[in-house]
Amino acid sequence: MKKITAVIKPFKLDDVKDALLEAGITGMTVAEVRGHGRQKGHTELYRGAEYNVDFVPKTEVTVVVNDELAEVAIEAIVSSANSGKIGDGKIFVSDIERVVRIRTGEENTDALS
Amino acid sequence: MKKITAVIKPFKLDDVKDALLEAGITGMTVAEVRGHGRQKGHTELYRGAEYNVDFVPKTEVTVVVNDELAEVAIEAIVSSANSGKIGDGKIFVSDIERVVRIRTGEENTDALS
Amino acid sequence: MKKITAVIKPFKLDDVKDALLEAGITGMTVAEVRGHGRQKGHTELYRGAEYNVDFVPKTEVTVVVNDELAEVAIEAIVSSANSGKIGDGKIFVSDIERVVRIRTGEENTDALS
Amino acid sequence: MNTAGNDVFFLTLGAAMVLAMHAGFAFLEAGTVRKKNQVNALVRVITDFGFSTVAYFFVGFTLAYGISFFAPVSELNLLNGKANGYEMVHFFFLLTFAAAIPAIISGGITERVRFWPNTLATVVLVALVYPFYEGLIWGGNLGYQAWLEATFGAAFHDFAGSVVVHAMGGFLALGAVVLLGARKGRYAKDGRVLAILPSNIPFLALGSWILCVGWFGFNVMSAGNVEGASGLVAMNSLLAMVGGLLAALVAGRNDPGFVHNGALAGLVAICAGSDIVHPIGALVIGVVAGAGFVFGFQVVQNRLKIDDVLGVIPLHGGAGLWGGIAAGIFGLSSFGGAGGVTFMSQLVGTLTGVAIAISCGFIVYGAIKVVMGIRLSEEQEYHGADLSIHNISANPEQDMAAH
Amino acid sequence: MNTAGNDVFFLTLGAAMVLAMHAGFAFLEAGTVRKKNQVNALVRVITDFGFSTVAYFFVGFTLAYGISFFAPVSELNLLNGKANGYEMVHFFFLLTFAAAIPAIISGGITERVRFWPNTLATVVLVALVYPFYEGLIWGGNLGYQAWLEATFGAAFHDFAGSVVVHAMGGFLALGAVVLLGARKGRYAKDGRVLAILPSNIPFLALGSWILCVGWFGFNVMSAGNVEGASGLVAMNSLLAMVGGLLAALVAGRNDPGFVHNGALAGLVAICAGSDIVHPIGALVIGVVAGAGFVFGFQVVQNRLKIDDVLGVIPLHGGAGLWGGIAAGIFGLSSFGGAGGVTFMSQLVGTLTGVAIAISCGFIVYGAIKVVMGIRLSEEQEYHGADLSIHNISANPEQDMAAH
Amino acid sequence: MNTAGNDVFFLTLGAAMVLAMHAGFAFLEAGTVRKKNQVNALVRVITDFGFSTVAYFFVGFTLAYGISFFAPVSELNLLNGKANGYEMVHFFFLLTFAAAIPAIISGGITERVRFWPNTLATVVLVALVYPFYEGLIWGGNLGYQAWLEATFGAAFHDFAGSVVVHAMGGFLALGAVVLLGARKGRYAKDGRVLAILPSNIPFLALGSWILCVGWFGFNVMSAGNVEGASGLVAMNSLLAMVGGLLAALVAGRNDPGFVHNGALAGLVAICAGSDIVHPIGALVIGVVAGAGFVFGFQVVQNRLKIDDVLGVIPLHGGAGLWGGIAAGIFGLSSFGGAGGVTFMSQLVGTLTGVAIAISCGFIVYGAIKVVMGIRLSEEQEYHGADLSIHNISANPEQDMAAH
Ligand SMILES: Nc1ncnc2c1ncn2[C@@H]1O[C@H](COP(=O)(O)OP(=O)(O)O)[C@@H](O)[C@H]1O
Ligand SMILES: Nc1ncnc2c1ncn2[C@@H]1O[C@H](COP(=O)(O)OP(=O)(O)O)[C@@H](O)[C@H]1O
Ligand SMILES: Nc1ncnc2c1ncn2[C@@H]1O[C@H](COP(=O)(O)OP(=O)(O)O)[C@@H](O)[C@H]1O
Repeated sequence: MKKITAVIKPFKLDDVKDALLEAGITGMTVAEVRGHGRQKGHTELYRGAEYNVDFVPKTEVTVVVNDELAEVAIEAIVSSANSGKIGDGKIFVSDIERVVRIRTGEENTDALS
Repeated sequence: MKKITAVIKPFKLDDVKDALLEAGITGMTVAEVRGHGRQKGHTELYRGAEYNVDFVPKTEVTVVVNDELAEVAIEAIVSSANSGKIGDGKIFVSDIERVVRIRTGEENTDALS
Repeated sequence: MKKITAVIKPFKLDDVKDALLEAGITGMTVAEVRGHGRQKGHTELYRGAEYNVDFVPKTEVTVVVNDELAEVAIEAIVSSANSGKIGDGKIFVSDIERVVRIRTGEENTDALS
Repeated sequence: MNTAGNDVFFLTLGAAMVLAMHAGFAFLEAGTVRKKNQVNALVRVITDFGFSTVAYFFVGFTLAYGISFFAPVSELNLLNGKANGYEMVHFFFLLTFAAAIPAIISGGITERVRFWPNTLATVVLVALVYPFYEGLIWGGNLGYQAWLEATFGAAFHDFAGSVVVHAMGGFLALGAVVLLGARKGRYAKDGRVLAILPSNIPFLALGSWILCVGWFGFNVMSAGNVEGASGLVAMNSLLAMVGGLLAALVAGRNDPGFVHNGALAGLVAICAGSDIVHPIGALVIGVVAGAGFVFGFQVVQNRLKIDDVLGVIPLHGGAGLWGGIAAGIFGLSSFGGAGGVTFMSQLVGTLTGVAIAISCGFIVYGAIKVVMGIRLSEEQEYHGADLSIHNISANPEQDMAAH
Repeated sequence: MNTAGNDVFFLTLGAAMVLAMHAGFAFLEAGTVRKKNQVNALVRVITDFGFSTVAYFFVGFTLAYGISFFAPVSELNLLNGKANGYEMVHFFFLLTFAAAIPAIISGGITERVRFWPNTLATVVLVALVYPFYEGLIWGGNLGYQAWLEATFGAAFHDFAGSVVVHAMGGFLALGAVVLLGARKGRYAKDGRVLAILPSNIPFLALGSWILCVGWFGFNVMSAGNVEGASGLVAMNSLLAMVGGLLAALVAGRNDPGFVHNGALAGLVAICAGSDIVHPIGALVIGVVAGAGFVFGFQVVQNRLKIDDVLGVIPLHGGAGLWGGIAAGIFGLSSFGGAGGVTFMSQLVGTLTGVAIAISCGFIVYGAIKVVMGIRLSEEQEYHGADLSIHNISANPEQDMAAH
Repeated sequence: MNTAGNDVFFLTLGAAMVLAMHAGFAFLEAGTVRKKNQVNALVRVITDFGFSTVAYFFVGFTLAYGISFFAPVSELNLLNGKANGYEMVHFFFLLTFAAAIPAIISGGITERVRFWPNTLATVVLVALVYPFYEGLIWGGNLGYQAWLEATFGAAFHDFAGSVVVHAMGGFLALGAVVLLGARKGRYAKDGRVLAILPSNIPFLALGSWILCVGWFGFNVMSAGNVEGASGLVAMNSLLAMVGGLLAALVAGRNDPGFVHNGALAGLVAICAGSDIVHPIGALVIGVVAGAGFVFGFQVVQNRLKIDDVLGVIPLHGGAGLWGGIAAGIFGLSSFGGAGGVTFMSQLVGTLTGVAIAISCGFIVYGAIKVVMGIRLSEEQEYHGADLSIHNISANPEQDMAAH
């Protein structure tokens, strides 16, 4: 199974969620994070004094899917989270060895369905 | 080493923590997340108008353990986080290649003990 | 590619960020988490009654880098996050199979540069 | 004993209490809007108060009462033959009423109105529109009251402004809110009504409490002098407030926003007749106002799909209208009231006010909309009025800086 | 000069100031409870005020003073031979005291009490229990005061209600809190006392400030008319407040909750004797009340294991009791006071009030507990009274909606 | 009719309103500081008030006016030949002014000052420094006013304390702030000025509103008795407030902190001449004060690099100084004012106050710094004054406990 973690712009969350649901992926976990990348922090002024906004608010969406769904999930995210502007974010894919559904004890594919 | 990430119901955190400690696992990191799964979002009414609660508050517990402890940890989590109701959450297991304790520079098993 | 996740003391974030930037690593994602480890929770008193602080506030910094940069990144974090006191935190390293830049669709090394 | 000094004391407290009500308006609004618009709500209310003062000082008060303040201080202190500068504190007291007009409207148009166009509307309303009707009713201008008295046997009785202030403000808001359009995301294309949840119930409650307490200055000090101070007005205000809040509690199924606004609905409705209705009449007036507000709120928002954020049209408009008419019922001596009112005068006087308010609301905001636009851009609305207009959020340390 | 008008002005302000104190109660409570119970605290305080008004209007006031308001307005305006409707604003003023009873109790029973059973208790207490003792002491009913005077040489002196209002409310809370039981998680099975931390210190401080300021209406306007307005009462209230807050600062080691409640403890204690003790006596009374509150709070919570959330038993009960007795010490002319009191009358009068309060608290809440239950279900308590009762949280936009 | 009773009523309300202003100071400060210092701001303001009361009661008031309160109550009630204990409520009223001194300074030194050394400074300032200048100007002490009158043709006119209270407090803060040093992280080594963002704009706005409303007690009740109550004072205060807020709106480009503090700047500046300048003069005074505050704030913070957190030096110092002098301009009958003032007396009187304030600020805080230190340790400052001094944070449930 694959874990697909996407760091996206917060206001794109609704679109990404809808795109994933349409692709048949219902399980997802979302966290509020802050990011630094090409879209760097910047300096603002308050009453003539500077302050740094080093990190930009981002939303991290994590979906764990069966291997065959990974491509679909990535495409769904890329197309829905893309605004063409810097800071749209990145997707990281890694391997998951085992999944357990707490309620039933089911594992792996069963746990994900 | 294995990373075990469990997405659980927030009010189960205390029980999970206790179960892990009992199993001899003291290192853990906790984050507030929001989730969507079988337990879907739902529509509520406020003064006759609808609003969606697309994501349900969840707590994510991450423990990194030596391979031989993985099974114990998973069992501890499953048994303590289980309420038998939908939305109890899932456990994801993946591989960790290296662990470093920042304070001492110790690595891997040493860093985890 | 490697994912390097460091759980550090919140007030060290600025130093870690600067150390990473100096090492040429600009992409990073930060989350507020709470941790339990050697630096355990403790019991406090409020008006003669006890309360537990089970988890200590921590900051989690995640950087995904090309394999050859992993060592550099780890060293940058270890040296900048180290205060020599208990609770300085840990670094976890794992494998990342694929990276996609949402804006452009570039992958892997291209997506990270 | 210097009566003038005592009357100045009396009206200073009345004015201070109604001034405080503006803080109440500010917090009621800040608590009800989304967090990204809290700062703007606060700044808009206080600056509207500022512009209102200037407009009423230079134009409005003179229009309504024919008094101006351009003489030297030595004369001002004795203006109208009243000592201790009474007329000046009288101005202050009445200004706090006039400034309620933009404060009321503010709750309807919040979260998407532009700053300066709104300011312009404030100035026009407080300099011209409000004083016109105020002068008609309270200033005896244009023989309107004399005509009502001749025709129906009594002048239009609006002791503390159910109609002059509240219905006026509430129905002026109608044009503003309709011309502005609903907040993005409030009404789905398929016709569903989507809720936008309030940000902060404690702020909302604080605003309501400040308004409730200040309202006793609004009503009791409307007597204008200590001689006329009336325990009946105080008690009626109390009972209408209580009737409103309890009715809204039940009708609104324990919704904190309804409860706290229900108290205000009762107070809006009792202004007109507080000096003549029986306390039990006041309780009934309040009950009807509180339940009516809950009902009216949902009709306006969910049926008529008018995105009146705080519900100022039902709250000030609806309850004010009801209060004007109710004084013509419960004020009658047959209902234990003090008499001296007729139903017809109350009805006609009230509807006149409502008609002026509705038409002028559309005219003023319509003209400004055409000339300069009244609504934030979509992007500004998305980011919130706080960042778009004030360049700061409600909790800057937490929201804006690096940690 | 119309004295009645001036007295109406006087009491209107007194009533408005004590009305504001109810906002103070609401915020003191909202700041002290956990976040999931803030809305409920706010709604409960304002609706308790509403039900109290109705109960006192139709029953309580008549019970205490034999005055009712069912005559036509023309008669009401001259009730008891007093012009300008004085008796009606007098009702308003005294109602704000009566309504303090549920507001005080509220702080003890919060976070787990059911809504409607609590409302029922409010009605019974404000219609019957409070007016009974109030009538005994302030209404001269049943010859109780005459008996005290005959027996001990002076009537029981409780100028502004240390006992009539505060000890009554505080000790009524005892039965309520005990019968309700502690909040889940407050006392561990092994006997340890577990802290439940307050949610919002600024709200707590705001509540305390509003109470402090309003208290000067509570005390000074207790004179009932301008003629009796007393600078001594004002100064004594000030010094007792300061004594209370400074003592609590030291005894409570800079705990913000103790400091802000300490000021209130001083004010509770000075009510009874504020018109007769020397300012330095007032300072001492305040110091004892403030330190006593800090001490009493910990005894009640940690020793007796009574989960009185805001500490209303020591705050209103304890300091009220002390105030009633202290007036019999520092009021004596040998302590520089104005005299006219005896220690024994103060002791007996105070203990009578406390006894009535404790017994009626157990009776009223006990009966309601048996008949309908007074406590939220475990699950409701876990989710919080806000969601369970009001279906909304304190920061709905942030807590409840999808972002 | 009892005039004394009425005057007691008058001053009780004045005192209560200015007491409320201290809550305003507390919230203005709590909203402006970082979240980790909110509790400390709240506790420091209320305890400073407490210590001020004790200091002024036992020493300060006597120093300024030669009156003390050690006689038995029967005599106190008739002190100075005034009935109803008038002198005691007069004390209360004037104390609320005296206690404004530490409340003003508090806003400058917040976020890093130690608790008890600050308390000591409060006691010294309110017992000695403030009453010295107060006595000079308002108590007629040492023949200072007589000398001014003889020299320049009129005494120094400071009706409600632009200089006696505000410039005094604002310029006393100068020494305190300079000796304390800037907050960690405020000024970079390379000379850049780094912003430290406020935590809570609604609290800041609440504080400002409370101050604005209370200010009408501050100014109007400065007449001391009902006889002298002046509508001119009320109106001038209103117009200066409005002038200040509108000017700050424009000069501060819609910054909510500037708008809400601009209103206060206008009010500070009008105190001195509120009883003599023409309303339009008051408006001008307010406009200058509001714009001057925005400008002065940036000069002090960004040019002079004095880390005066709330900007109390420009707000109370600068606007107070301007107000003292402006009374000598706009108070002249040639400007439509009431006359009876001379520019020179206003200038000299004002500068005398400023000089005393600046020098005593450095002396008092300097001495305390040498003897016991006035600044938190670096670590305490890092963790915040709330945890370091009070062992609790502003939202303890959320910040401190396990969830
Ligand atoms: N190498 C990385 N490791 C971890 N997070 C990253 C990395 N690169 C980017 N991110 C996250 O993705 C967000 C968007 O990246 P950014 O480079 O600003 O945008 P883009 O890829 O569209 O140019 C960043 O704010 C950060 O949270
Ligand atoms: N495939 C998934 N990827 C990521 N997170 C998931 C996935 N499936 C479930 N989750 C997380 O687990 C939570 C519980 O899952 P859910 O399906 O509601 O419960 P259950 O597995 O008990 O039926 C979800 O709210 C979500 O946060
Ligand atoms: N095995 C682990 N799994 C997950 N997180 C861990 C683990 N061990 C430590 N952590 C995280 O690292 C933080 C610091 O660890 P701790 O043991 O207190 O410090 P140190 O390693 O410096 O002795 C913890 O608070 C926790 O968030």
